[in-house]
Amino acid sequence: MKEYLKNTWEGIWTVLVGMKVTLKHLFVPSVTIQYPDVKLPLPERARNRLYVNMDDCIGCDQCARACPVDCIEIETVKALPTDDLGVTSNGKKKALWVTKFDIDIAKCCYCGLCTYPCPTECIYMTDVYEFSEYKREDLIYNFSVLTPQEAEEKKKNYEKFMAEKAAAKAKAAAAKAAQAKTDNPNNSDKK
Amino acid sequence: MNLYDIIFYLFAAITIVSAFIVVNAKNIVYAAFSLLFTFFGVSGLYVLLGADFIAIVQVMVYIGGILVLLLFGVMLTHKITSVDIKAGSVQTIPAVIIIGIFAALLIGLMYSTHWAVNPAEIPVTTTKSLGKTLVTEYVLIFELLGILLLVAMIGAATIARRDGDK
Amino acid sequence: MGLLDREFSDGNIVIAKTEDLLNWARLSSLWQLSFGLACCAIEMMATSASHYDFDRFGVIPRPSPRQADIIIISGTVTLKMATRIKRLYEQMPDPKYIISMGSCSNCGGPYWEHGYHVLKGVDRVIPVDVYVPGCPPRPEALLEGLIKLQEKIRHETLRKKTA
Amino acid sequence: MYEYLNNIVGNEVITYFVVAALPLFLVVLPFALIAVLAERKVSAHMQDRLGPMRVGYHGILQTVADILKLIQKEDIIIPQADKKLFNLAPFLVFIGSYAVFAALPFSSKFIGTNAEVGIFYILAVSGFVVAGILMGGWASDNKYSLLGAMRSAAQIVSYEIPTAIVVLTLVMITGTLNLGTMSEQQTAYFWNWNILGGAGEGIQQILLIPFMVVAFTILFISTLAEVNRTPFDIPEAESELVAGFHTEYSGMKFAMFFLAEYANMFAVSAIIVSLLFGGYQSPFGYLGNTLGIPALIPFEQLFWFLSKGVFFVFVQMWLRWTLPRLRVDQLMTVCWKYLIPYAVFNLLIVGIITLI
Repeated sequence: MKEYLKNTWEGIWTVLVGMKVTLKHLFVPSVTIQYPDVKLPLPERARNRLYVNMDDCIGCDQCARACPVDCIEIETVKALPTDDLGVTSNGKKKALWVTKFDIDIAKCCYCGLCTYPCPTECIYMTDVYEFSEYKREDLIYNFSVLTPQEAEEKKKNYEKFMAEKAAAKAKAAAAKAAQAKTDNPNNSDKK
Repeated sequence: MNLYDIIFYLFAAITIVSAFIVVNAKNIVYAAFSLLFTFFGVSGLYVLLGADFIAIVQVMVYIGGILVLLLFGVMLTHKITSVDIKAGSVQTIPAVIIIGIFAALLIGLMYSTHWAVNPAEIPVTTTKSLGKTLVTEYVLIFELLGILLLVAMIGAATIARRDGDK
Repeated sequence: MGLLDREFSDGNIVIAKTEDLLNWARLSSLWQLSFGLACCAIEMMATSASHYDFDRFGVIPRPSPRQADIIIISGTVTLKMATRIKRLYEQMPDPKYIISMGSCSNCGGPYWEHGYHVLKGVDRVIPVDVYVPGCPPRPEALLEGLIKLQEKIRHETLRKKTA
Repeated sequence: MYEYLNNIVGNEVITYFVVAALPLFLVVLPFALIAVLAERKVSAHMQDRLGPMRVGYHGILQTVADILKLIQKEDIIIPQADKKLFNLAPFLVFIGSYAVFAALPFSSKFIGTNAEVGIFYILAVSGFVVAGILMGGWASDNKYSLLGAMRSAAQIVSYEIPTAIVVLTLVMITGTLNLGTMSEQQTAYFWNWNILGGAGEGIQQILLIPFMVVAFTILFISTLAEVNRTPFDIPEAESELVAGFHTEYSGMKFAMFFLAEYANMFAVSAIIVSLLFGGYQSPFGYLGNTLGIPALIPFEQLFWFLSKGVFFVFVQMWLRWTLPRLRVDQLMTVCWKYLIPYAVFNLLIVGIITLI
């Protein structure tokens, strides 16, 4: 009986205590950040959307190899000796045309592993987090500064250059062979 | 035809139609739910007869209590809705004859009786007089009924009790 | 899509205003199916909680798909769950919308290459309206996705498209 | 009330319909619109949030948007459902909760029906809500709906008992079942309210006060359970039963259930107010009497009735956002082992006091 009455009293009392807490909170100013109007400043090293500064990119492919989910795709074409690609901001000479530098941001898991190996620190995580899209294809970001035609042209140029070089080599080799042939009888005689 | 007549016929129609469904519905849940409308119609008729307290008791006890328990029973019974609840052999001809005789008797009685016609009066409250009658004139019956219900309740509780709790 | 199927052949001012009103009602009362899958669901809960407060946009969780307008696919969609998601989506009454939240539901995320058990993007089973990237997205990113969805609804029309 | 309107309209039948529709359009619908928003705002601020903010100033149009959206939603009736009962159920529930408004004394001039059995009638018609819930739950052909409906019906039927006993206590003191008369007895000034012993004089009144407080507590808890509000919302327990008996309802039919729930909230608050808190009576006397404008009094009464009712609705919301949900066995324990014994003892003691 005593326990019964105690239970009753505790039931009512604890409810009243709870109600006191909620009533207090009714008059506490709310902590809500009204997002589109007010934005919380991000911490200094927040990792969000990837960005590649193509001016500095030397196309070394290290970021793509570091990526655990393989969301970076890089294709490069060697520059011709005649092409001047300039230098990066930390003084490295660029030697590759970056014909394709795609990051599928939908796959990216924001680990930041790609940013460490970059020799020129051209790939880094920005503090932009508002980039939702209606179409998934729009989440594949093309960073390459070359247009597809230019890329094609560079590729062709390089192939041509290589072909020329190969031809020159072949010619040189043929010439060498021919010369060797002319020289050969004397040598063979010695043997 | 004034408003009261319209309401009377409305309630009468609800009662009869739903009662017909109660008897004839193949689906037992339909029958149970039509019973709701039957009770409702009957309580409406009670109101028109000036018996407001009885009408409310009708709604409260039958709809709020008995019908809900009935529905509980129906719904908790496994696959009761698919059971064919009509009896196998229906003796139509004897039934029609008996009903015919009974109906003829009733109609004959209705026409031969001299109905006392009183002018319609505004229903006065019945609660107070009902209460007074119950605790003065019919107090013995009232108490006996109370004891009967108590006995029934104790009996039910005894049957439902688990023996292991002793 | 229920009402939206009945397109009018040409618009007039009445239809234009009516559909503005209807679109406004739809976009400001998006009831969300309380449904979470993985780590993104934690961020989704944070979005519903005090700091970000989904309720400001009229988004309240409904337990039953019959009363929900929007389903936020928040997390890794395993092949086993995909069938359930499809069923839940089909149980929702039209007009209904989908936000795909996080890398996993956008395209399989970290599992896109070697995840034998993961659906490579929830858009393979249900039509997604807005993709919110992130792993997981910040609550603000989800809110931005919702605002994008609201913009999309605002431009829906009863009229036949004249493109 | 009838006379005024009968003079204006000039036809008895139409007058009845107008009178019947008045509470719906004057009280139920606006109340539901405001209450849904208030619920969201109260819950938000209790959780240090803001609640709806982006539709109109501080989200005042949120419910309007909700309703407009619900109208646009597809009305799904699953093929296995029992279509007739499925369609009928929301209306039955709504009728049950709307019929209650007929007997509520909004002011001395505005009572739907001044029947002698007022409070009894209210208890009776809530039976329709139970029947409607059972109907909806069964017709949905969904196990969660059925279980929710069962729980709901069991809960409402159980909690009707303590409610009825407390109402009986009050009836014993006031000697009437009529809510209008009951309110009239608790004349102006709050010390005449039943919670403070009623309008009489003497030692009896002071003795009654603690028992009236007990009566109020029991009545509040059991009416809360009757309208399936948290902490007694196990019929729609999200984590166990999806959405309870209205799991399969979408669009406007769901809105009907929603509307009925909020109408019910106000109805039970109004019952508490008229039984214990002076009904439509003002706590401090009437401005109309002071200024000498008797025509002002009914409006003042309406104001007091509505504001008292809304206060108790607020308390219901407050409780909702404070307490977690009870388990089914706890729910039944609260009813059968605590509320009913207390209510019966209360009834006995109040009876003895009134006899002294």
